[in-house]
Amino acid sequence: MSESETASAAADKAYRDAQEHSAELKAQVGTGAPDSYFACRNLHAFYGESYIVQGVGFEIPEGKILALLGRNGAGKTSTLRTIARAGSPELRQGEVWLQGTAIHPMKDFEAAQQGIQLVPEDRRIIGGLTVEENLELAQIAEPRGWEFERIYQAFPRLKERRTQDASTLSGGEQQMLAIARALARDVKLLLLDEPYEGLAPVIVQEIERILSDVRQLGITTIIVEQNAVAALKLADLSIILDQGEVVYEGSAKDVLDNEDLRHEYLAI
Amino acid sequence: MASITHFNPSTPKRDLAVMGIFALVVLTAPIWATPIGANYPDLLQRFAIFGIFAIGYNLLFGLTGYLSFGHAAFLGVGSYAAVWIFKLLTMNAILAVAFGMLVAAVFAVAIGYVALRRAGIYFAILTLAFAQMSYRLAYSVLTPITNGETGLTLDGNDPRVIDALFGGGGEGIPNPSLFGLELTGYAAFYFCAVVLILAFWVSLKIFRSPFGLKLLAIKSNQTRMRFTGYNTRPYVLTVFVISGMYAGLAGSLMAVTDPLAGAERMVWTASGEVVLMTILGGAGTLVGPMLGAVLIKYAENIFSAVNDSQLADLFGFLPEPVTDLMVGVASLFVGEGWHLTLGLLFMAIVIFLPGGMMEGLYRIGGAIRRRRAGGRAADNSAVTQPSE
Amino acid sequence: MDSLLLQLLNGLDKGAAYALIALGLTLVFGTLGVVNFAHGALFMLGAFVAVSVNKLLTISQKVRDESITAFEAYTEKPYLEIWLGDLGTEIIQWSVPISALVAIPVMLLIGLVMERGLIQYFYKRTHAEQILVTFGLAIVLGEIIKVFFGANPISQSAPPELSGAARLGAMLGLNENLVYPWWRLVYLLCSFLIVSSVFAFLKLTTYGMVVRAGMADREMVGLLGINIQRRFTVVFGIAAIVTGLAGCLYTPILPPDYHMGMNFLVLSFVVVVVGGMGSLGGAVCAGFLLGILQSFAAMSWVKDIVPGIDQIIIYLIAVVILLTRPRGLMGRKGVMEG
Amino acid sequence: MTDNGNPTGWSRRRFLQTGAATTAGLGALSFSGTAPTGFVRNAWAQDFRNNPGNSDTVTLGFNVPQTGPYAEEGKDELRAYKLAVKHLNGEGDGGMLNTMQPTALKGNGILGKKVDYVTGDTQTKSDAARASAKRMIERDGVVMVTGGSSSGVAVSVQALCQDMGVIFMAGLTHANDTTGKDRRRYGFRHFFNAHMSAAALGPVLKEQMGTNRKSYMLVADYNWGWSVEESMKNVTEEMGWETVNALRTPLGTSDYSQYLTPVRDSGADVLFLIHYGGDMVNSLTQAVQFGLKDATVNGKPFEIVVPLYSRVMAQGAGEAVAGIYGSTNWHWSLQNEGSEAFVKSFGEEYGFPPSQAAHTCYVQTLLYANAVESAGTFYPPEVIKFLEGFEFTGMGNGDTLYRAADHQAFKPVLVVKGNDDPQSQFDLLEVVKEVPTEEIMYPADLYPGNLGPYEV
Repeated sequence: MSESETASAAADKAYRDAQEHSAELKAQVGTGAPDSYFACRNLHAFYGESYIVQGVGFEIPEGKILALLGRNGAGKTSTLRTIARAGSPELRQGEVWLQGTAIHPMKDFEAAQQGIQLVPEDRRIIGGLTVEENLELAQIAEPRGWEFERIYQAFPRLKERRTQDASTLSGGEQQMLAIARALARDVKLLLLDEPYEGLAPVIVQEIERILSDVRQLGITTIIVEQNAVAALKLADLSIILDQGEVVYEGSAKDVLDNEDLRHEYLAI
Repeated sequence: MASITHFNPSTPKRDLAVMGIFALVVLTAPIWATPIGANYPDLLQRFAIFGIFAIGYNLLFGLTGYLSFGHAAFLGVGSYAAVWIFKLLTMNAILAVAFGMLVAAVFAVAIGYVALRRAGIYFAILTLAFAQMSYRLAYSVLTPITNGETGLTLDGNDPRVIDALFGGGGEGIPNPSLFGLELTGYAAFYFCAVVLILAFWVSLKIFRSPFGLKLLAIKSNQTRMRFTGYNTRPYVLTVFVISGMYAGLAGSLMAVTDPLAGAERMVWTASGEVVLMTILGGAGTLVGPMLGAVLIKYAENIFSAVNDSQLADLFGFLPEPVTDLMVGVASLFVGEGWHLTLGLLFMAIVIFLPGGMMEGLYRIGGAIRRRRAGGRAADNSAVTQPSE
Repeated sequence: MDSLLLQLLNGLDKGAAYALIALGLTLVFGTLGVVNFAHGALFMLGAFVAVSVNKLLTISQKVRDESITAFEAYTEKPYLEIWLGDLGTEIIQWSVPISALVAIPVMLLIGLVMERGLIQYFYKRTHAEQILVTFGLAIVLGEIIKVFFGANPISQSAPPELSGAARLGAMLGLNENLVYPWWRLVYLLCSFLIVSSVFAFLKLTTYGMVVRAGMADREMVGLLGINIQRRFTVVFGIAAIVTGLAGCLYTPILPPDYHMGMNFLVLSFVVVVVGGMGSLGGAVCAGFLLGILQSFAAMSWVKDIVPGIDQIIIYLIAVVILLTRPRGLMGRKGVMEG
Repeated sequence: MTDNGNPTGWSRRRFLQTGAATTAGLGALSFSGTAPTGFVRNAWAQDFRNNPGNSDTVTLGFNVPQTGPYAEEGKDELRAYKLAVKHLNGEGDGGMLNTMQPTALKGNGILGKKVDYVTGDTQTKSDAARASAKRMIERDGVVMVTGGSSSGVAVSVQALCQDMGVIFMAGLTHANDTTGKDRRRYGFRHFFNAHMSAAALGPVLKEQMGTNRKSYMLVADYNWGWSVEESMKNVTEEMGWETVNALRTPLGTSDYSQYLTPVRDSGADVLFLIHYGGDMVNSLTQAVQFGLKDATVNGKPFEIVVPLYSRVMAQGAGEAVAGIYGSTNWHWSLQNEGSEAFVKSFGEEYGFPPSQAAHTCYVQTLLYANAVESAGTFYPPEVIKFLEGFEFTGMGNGDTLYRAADHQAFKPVLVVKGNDDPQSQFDLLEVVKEVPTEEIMYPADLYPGNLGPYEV
């Protein structure tokens, strides 16, 4: 018996278990487009043989912000990537709906053309391209969002550095560029993955300010953040994931108030 | 590809059975090779020798995923070393084989030590570069040792010190022997066959050993092993040397069955050939590489030998215009066109059977089992697939 | 001094061929991540575009040569010459440059068909499987050419205005013996043109910008709504054009045969790896570097000091560079290191 | 050696009786032409490997390069072999069967047995060539192996045939070693060699270029190249030429520029391109591009010499061959009875003239057949004894002797020149001189070797 063999057997079992447990979610699957603005149902996703997302499902009304919380390895990033239809993890079962459109059969670029924008955790600024080229890249496919002028107005730092190679930006600037890049597209669902990660406290404040500005725009958003308090400050709703499954669903305020819950699942 | 080994939960009992069947199939080769026109000593020897080569290569590639493109160099030096033993000391095959493996091991340590500083395609190019250098030098500058293009051959004037000591020698050039038993024709084949069975057994033991499992783990996640403080290099180097010795063994057996060593055994296409054999048969599987070796050597020796007049005989029962057409079409794929067949075969196998021929066998096996299982409904095939 | 200058020219020329092939190979590596062993075959196909164009242009009226009775011997006069007179002769003489123009659409088509028809199914397979299938393809393509054109090399001549040797020495007021074939200078020039057009395309156009972005971070580009796969398919076509042109324009220097692709295959991989996987600039630099070093290694006095050095120089350089610079001259982190 | 070394007791005959009916496809195919062995003793009461006994057919093994750079030459050799088989079996117009003298051949096969053949691919590699030859000997039961398009292959297959007791009639091999230090009792070479090339070229070069020349040699860096280099040096230096440099080039080089550029500066006025096959095509094409053919050095026109010419390859070099000297074993334009007969029947069969490789292979087949016919047996030692010292004519090269001491054929050698103004697509070489045998003869012990025993 090799190592990976054991792993894959375990994954198979967990997969079957999850299918039974999520009977309720399963019931929704295949019932067609939901009424809500955004919904995902019974997502099961794998990295190779590793079973990462185990039956996650939730809904978000238009314009609301959802904080997706959980410990390290709870499957938060994977859930976001699954919704954005990134190449991995592989979605083996489940549905993703945005404004009545089925996203789950799509590829990454098709989902992006439907208005889903992922701001990934390591920003994924493209080196070798200038700041402006990074923004230009976001405006190649329809539907486009903000014009350059508006972006530069909102992010004067980026304007200063527009001709600079993007990989020479500081971490905070890269995060700004990543958010700006998303806004350069016509975003219907913004997926923010760890926007504060690895940033100095001063910069965190700046990004916080930017995000609260974004909040005013009324863009439906899912935010994943280690720093749960910061995320909950922005969010309307909250979901807690543990081991690939949803263990709590409620308003952001409830989580902030419920110390036990925070203690058990978020270690804060 | 490692997952193919999972089809076969291994138990000592099962391994014994595998060994038994393998040995039986190898030893009965002259019988089953007859209907396919492959029953003549030279080709059977080649099956065994290249089987050893591929099995050894698979230890490296199948277990660790390191793609060496220079294994032919070890085969080449194994051959030269063995022929030099024949020339200088004795015609006894045991000494030649041992020395061939030893020299190959020394080469493998040297090349492996350097090349394993890099991984992935960089490792492949490093091994390729070393092998090409060996080939180029053997062909030209090192001719005094290798006899260049003509190849190193035996000579009536060779000293053969040990044999001379025991009063051997005599007229003409002697044949390699095993303590008096002349190793020519079928005797040589059976000698190679026994060595092949031993080589297979060693490979099986390595696959099942903790060492083998560790190598598999290296393959599945090199970086994680590094982070956990594992220094993987000694393990990979060890298996690199073992697999180099397999190549040296194969090379020296080539010299035993045919006392000649040529530089072209080291050229990059020869290295490529063993890679192809391994992948074609099924890398990471026990028997696959052997199958790949047999298939390629069979194609090389049999397809290439078919000519128009034989095709005409084959299709002779048809009306003449049809015969001509059939011969015309078929001749594209045999004789001078046998490379075309080989290329198409590579493509077909890798397109339809990503795991090589072994996957094909497993699929057939699986289909039979399913048919036996009869009406029992497939369990959870109702999982809805997202479109990807 | 003159001999060094000549060897430098030789090196540049040889390097130009290496650089073009390696550039094409790197485009494929860097974008699609596929180890394409059929790349040498593209070089060979490019050369055979030249052969085919020449054959088409010289379709001839055959007049039986009565003096030879045992077999069908003809004196041939191409129809082009019959119809167009001197202009026809001129066109035939310029068949290699003409075929370079033809090669552009033909190679693009071949590249697109190859990528869509086969390569695209192998993105997610292992490198070993990619090697096996593309190697099979290379063999098949070679054999098909062999069926149609035979196994012998088929010489192609450069236009008379561009053949023969340029008296560089006399022109520059140096040694009279300093001469260099015109066509090799043309080849050098063309390869500079091709390399710069590829770089200009990548650097100056939006399309090229997207491709560069895709090479750097394929997934992110996809997440921005761009169908990067489609663009990479086009890049494969461009790689085929670059490599095919390298082969096509090389025909007056090296009479092509069906086997030439295999001979260049290993070399092109070595060049790419020395340059650094995924680095276009690295591929071009390594091509020229190896070409020049190979030329210098062939000089008599060098060979006297290190016998056989010209036989192994390329591989020796590859080993040294890979050991001292883990990712080759200009390689990017994480490309093909798995 | 009585039973093909088959210890299983499964003789081929028994297999044929029991298994043939069930054997289909390739199996059957690969067995066609197999002669049962080991049962019938012939009149000489001696048994030997692959004795055809009283079978109706006898099988010959044609081992030629079918893949790789020499595939085209191999193809032409195969054409010649097939033609020879046809003629031996009394089909077609008989070709050189009609002009060969003396001959015992009657056009009814060999010793009344119909001639059959098997083919194999040498890939121009010793290993592959030996594997292929072994298949022919061990499985297909051939009585004679012939072919080859390179000296390395010829030498190694010749050694194999000696070990296995089957006669080898070498095809195209030009190195001195084949009948020099690597000569074998069972091997015969009709083709000429490096020494004879040099000896034939020498006087012509002297006549055309004078005695005060400086030569530069580019030499393919392997045994054959070195042997031609040595022979050419000996001959040219004896007539007063100076060898400025002999630069060795790696086999399979595609770009020779770095070896060609020093030539002009060296003060040499003659360039020897000691390359064969694709290498020759490349180096010659490129030498011409470097303007060497039109250059004037030391007040003399610069000359290029290709010691071993092949028409098949000359085609590859195209216009570059014009005016370039070299030597060749045979050329289709020769006006003698044998050549004309051969060219006629080859031309009628295939539509173009045969190459020198085709000629030598055809002749070798007929010579073997004639030796068997004359000796009255397939028993190799008797056949060898007949061939040793055999003198014949009418095979395209005039009076020819198979020298007993080294199994080298001696006959006039052709010095040829690339045609300046070809009249047809085949008219590439022009014969400058037929150098008579006396001028190219050398003592057999010049390249000492040991033929080995008759009986193995």
